[in-house]
Amino acid sequence: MIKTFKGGIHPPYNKDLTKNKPIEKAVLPKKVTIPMGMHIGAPCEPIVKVGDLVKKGQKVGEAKAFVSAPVHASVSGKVVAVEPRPWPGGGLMMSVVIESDGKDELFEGVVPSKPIEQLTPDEIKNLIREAGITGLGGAGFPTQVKLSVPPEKNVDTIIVNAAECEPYITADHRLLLERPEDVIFGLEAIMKATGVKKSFIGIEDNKPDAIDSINKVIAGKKDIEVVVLATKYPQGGEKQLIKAVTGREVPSGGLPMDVGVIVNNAGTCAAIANALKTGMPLIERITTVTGSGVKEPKNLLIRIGTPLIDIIEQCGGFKGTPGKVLMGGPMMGLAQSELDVPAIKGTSGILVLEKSDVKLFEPSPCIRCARCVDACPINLLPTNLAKFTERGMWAEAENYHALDCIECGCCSYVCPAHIPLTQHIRVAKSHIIELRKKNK
Amino acid sequence: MDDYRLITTSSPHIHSGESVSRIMFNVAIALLLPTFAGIYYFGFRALALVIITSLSAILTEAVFQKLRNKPITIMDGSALVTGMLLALNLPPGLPYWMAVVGAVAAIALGKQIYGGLGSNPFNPALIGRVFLMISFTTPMTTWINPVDGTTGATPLSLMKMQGITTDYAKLFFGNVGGSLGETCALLIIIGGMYLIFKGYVDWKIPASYLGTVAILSVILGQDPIFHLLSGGLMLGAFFMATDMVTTPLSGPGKLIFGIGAGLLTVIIRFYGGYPEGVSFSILLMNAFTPLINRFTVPKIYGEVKAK
Amino acid sequence: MAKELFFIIIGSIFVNNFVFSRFLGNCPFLGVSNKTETAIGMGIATTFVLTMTAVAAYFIQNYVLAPFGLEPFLQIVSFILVIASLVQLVEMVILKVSPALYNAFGIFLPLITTNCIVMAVALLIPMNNYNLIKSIALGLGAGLGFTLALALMSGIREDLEFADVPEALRGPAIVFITAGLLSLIFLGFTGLVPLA
Amino acid sequence: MNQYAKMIIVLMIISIASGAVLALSYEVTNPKIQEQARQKLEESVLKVIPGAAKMEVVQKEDMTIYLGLDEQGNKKGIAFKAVGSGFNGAIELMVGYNPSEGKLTGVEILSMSETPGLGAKIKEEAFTNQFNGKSVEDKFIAKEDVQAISGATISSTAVAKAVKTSLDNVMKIYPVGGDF
Amino acid sequence: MQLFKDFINGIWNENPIFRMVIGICSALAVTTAANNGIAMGMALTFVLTCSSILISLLRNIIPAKVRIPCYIIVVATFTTVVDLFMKAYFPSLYEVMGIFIPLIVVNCIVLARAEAFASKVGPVRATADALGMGLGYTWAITLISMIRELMGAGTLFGYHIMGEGFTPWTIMIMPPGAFIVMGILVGLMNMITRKPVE
Repeated sequence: MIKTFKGGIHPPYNKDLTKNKPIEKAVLPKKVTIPMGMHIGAPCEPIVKVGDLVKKGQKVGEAKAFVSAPVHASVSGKVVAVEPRPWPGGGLMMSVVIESDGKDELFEGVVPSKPIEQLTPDEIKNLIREAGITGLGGAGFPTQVKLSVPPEKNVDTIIVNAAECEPYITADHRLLLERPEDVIFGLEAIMKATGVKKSFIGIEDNKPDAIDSINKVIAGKKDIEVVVLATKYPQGGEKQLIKAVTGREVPSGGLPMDVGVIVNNAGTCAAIANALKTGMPLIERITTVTGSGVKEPKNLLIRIGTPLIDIIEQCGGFKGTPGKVLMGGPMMGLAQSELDVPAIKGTSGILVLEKSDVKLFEPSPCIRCARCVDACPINLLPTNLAKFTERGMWAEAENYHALDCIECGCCSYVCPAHIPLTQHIRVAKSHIIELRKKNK
Repeated sequence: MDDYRLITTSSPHIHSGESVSRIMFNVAIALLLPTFAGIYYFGFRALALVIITSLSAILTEAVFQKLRNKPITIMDGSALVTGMLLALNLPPGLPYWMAVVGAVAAIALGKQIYGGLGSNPFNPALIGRVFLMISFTTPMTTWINPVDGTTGATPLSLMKMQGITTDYAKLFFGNVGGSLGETCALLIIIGGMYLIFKGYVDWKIPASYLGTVAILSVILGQDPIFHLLSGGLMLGAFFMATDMVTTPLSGPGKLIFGIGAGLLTVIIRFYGGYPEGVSFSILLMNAFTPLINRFTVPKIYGEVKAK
Repeated sequence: MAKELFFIIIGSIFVNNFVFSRFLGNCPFLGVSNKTETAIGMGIATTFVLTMTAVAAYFIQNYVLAPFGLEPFLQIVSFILVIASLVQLVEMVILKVSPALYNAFGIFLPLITTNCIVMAVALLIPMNNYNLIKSIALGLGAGLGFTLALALMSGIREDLEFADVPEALRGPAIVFITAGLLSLIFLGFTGLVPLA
Repeated sequence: MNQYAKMIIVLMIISIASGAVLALSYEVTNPKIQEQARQKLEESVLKVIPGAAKMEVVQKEDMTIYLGLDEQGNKKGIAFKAVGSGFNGAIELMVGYNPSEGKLTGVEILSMSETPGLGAKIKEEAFTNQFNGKSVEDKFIAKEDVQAISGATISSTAVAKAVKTSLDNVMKIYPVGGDF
Repeated sequence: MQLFKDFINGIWNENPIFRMVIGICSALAVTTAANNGIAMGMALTFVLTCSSILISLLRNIIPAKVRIPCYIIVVATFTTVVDLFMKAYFPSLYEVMGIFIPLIVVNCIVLARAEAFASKVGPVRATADALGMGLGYTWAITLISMIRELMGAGTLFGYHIMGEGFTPWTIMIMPPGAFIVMGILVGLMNMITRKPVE
């Protein structure tokens, strides 16, 4: 049976542009910019100075806080700057800029770990932390934190998020086709690290080849199962995935582990496999470069820190005049104003929309058609929340659960009045959080 | 490298392509079906009434917005829909000037004083209709027989006052006295289905509305098919009770709306002073809509306290 | 009898709603219909006082005023004094019995004295020659009708907070026009109850 | 003590003064009010009994009957009140009846709250005059032997029905052709 | 000058109907014909003026604690007087007004002026204020009733004004018409004075 959740939308997927293109290794960048905070949590502190020589895989930023992840050099070369730089998340972020020496020398510390059978759960978690692995789906939550389950939480299920519901993006799809055993290896490491006996891999039914590919690898493994999911956005949203696979609902304001579930992205599993097998920290990832404004859409294996423009140029450069360049997919991606910002750990895709494909709308009054209500996967009333934002009624917005919004963008997508509902709710959320801080 | 000026707006970056005017024009297209039926049965006057109310509605909207120095939004098609709906709810023999009064009342009192599209608590076309109904009762209840053009009664008042029934085929094809767009159940259903199919109308309201009327008719010992097919019920259930602006947001809210409207329609038809109760029922449920919305806020995903 | 009571109640709520078709209680209707919670609170408090008034009016009329022939010239004075003292009494009792209830309804009570629905119900009882049970039904129906009117209007007004109502119409003006439209809609109930 | 005494005294004085004023006003207006009411009643009685100049009230078997007399004291007919339930509430009527001829002599609407411009047309002579000379044997059914006002069938029916019902009761006391 | 100010205040600036929006029940209920409007206005003006004068005269005698009951008795007394006299001398008007004559006793205007004004000033100013308020009330409800009568019946003070071909707008003399005319007039007043009430 195909499983899914309530609400959601069916945007045009446009995955045909890249879904049959094998992953290609990107050329070595001349210069990389490594932001210190590519994850949720405290940014790292740089541990190299201008002029230092670093090698591929060498740690350049140390994570001091618990919710954090170290960062590593993705090329060998010389540190030319340690300063705040623009990054795709907007604004400036302390970054280490490395000029590649072209040699791509491996750091001496990068050595394979003991075989997984000999590792204790804590050792696995520590390796994951040291490898700087964060969720590769987009948000970038440090993976080791996710796996550190307090004893009172009874986690019984691991879910691998391979839904990849964002239109255009095919990075995970290619990964499942080309390196399924890595995904399963990583998953088994997670299961061992957490002591969980049951896991599911959720894949949307528009990727039958990926389902086959995984099924081949897990044949005979009783504790791992593929769950076929309906093709619907945001099927890959953590809460939606949990609901579809297990039928459980993460309580408002809670975490997946509150209902005994840990969710990890397929890319994250592969990164864990890579770290355990080779000792290589997270310094490269698969990203889908696509859209109407790119000459040759591709799935590229890129080094973290590569400027976006370099990546786009490897795909033949722009086709026509670019209107928008997004880091991520069209639903939740961030529009970039400058193209020398680096690709980061969460860059699942780079989407270039041709100018004529970018439509800007004047919002008109809400006609209460309730399309946003039907589309909202959280069952919120986006139109009410937007009205509260317009009048600055933050308390009402909080009562109507603004903080539960996952910012998936479904409401804005369907709104016939072109009201930027998602944006209004974001504004409400930030005000509510600010007020909460003040009242503390 | 060329210096591109990139557009940066917040996500999402794609849109379904749906727009208010597209919705309105689709409703207008669906409304053309009952309009054709009206013109077929009642001739030139029907056409003239539709044109007059539509133009008056659009003009009133434009004048109002001009006076308030607001952008004129008559091209969104909502005034057109209001005008057409009003005409479909009028007796074909109504004097033209009264139709103009109705259209002005509909747009001015029903919509613009509340700030225009999206803010009106009541369905504007129905406000126009009951305004006329109360103001000019006699012309508003003088019906023309489609066959010979003589005046006569509607099937519902024949039933209520004299206990005379009308056969189903006549009701279904619309060969009876009544408002110019409400008689032909067949074309109304086709138009309504078109809107449901295109996703412009939620099936919940027509289904619960018609279902409630049918079930209550059976319980109260009357002919459910007769009551479904006669009067403005079909037109109301498919085109007026489904007006997005004035109906509840959530699914359960829509069901409550439909059931409430059905209940009120039956009460007025069976026990009230008016032979027909569709307009009043829908308007009363419009009035209840804010309260329904308040008490049917959907339970959100994971609505429990975090442990 | 049961049928008659039903008609009195339904009649006062829908057919001849005290606010929309008898024009009674308009001041509090304008004043407290902007928030649904307060509207319903006011409605319940008024319904309570109305029911008590109906009983009081019945007894005063039939055991004091009528037997002694005082009705024509002492009716108004005695009714208004009874209503005023009744409201005072209710206020005191509620304060004693349940401070929580007092906090919820207390603020509305002083306003109820000058709510003309209360006086009107008192006057309508002798006018229609109602017996005790019918009097209670009238008081209850009037209160529920008032509550319904308040609740409907408050819902609409809460939504209007977000509407771009023309400057000049904001405040009482739009409430009046909306009340007019509601009154128009309530005309749909005409003829529903055969008042004999 | 002093303050309380003052409060009570003031209240009492005001109450007594109020009572005095009211009693006085009542004394002054009461005869006039009674007279007005009687006059109004008589007017309506005389209107429905042609040729009557005076009215006499008789109580018969729980019914109040108004006798219409001419200047010479000859009985010209009787009148009685009838109540019907209309569209918007009660309709009160005065009906004139001549038992010896077995015919109605007139109908007058005393009070009603029908829809203005519609049901309220029952008050107009165009409607009420049709009852003049109508035989009491008729069926009194709107749209059959009683002309209904277009668009106000309920109000018209209510009047016809009220007349007929009360008439049936009165005819038990004053049968057709009988003395009165 | 002060007297004139007191007088004009109720007629325009603080017009009880259009600006203060109090005492509106009767303004809506009896305004089906212009005659009724004037009659109701005069009845209210009488009660208001008499009560104001008396309360002003007694203002130093009445103890503060029992002032409200005292006011109520005074107002109720004058209301009953009006009630009785109208019943006696204008029976047909009395019938139309029905319950709204006795309801003057709970009309917010009367008690509000007694409490806010008459109990604080001398009888002369109290009279000026009461007359102003009364006249303000009277012209307002007369205007409402004229509009309603003209549109709803085609007549004005009972005389046919509109031509033969005029079709009356029945809604105007029915309850909805009262609310709608009232709303529009309050809106127009806001527009004229450019001082939105809120």
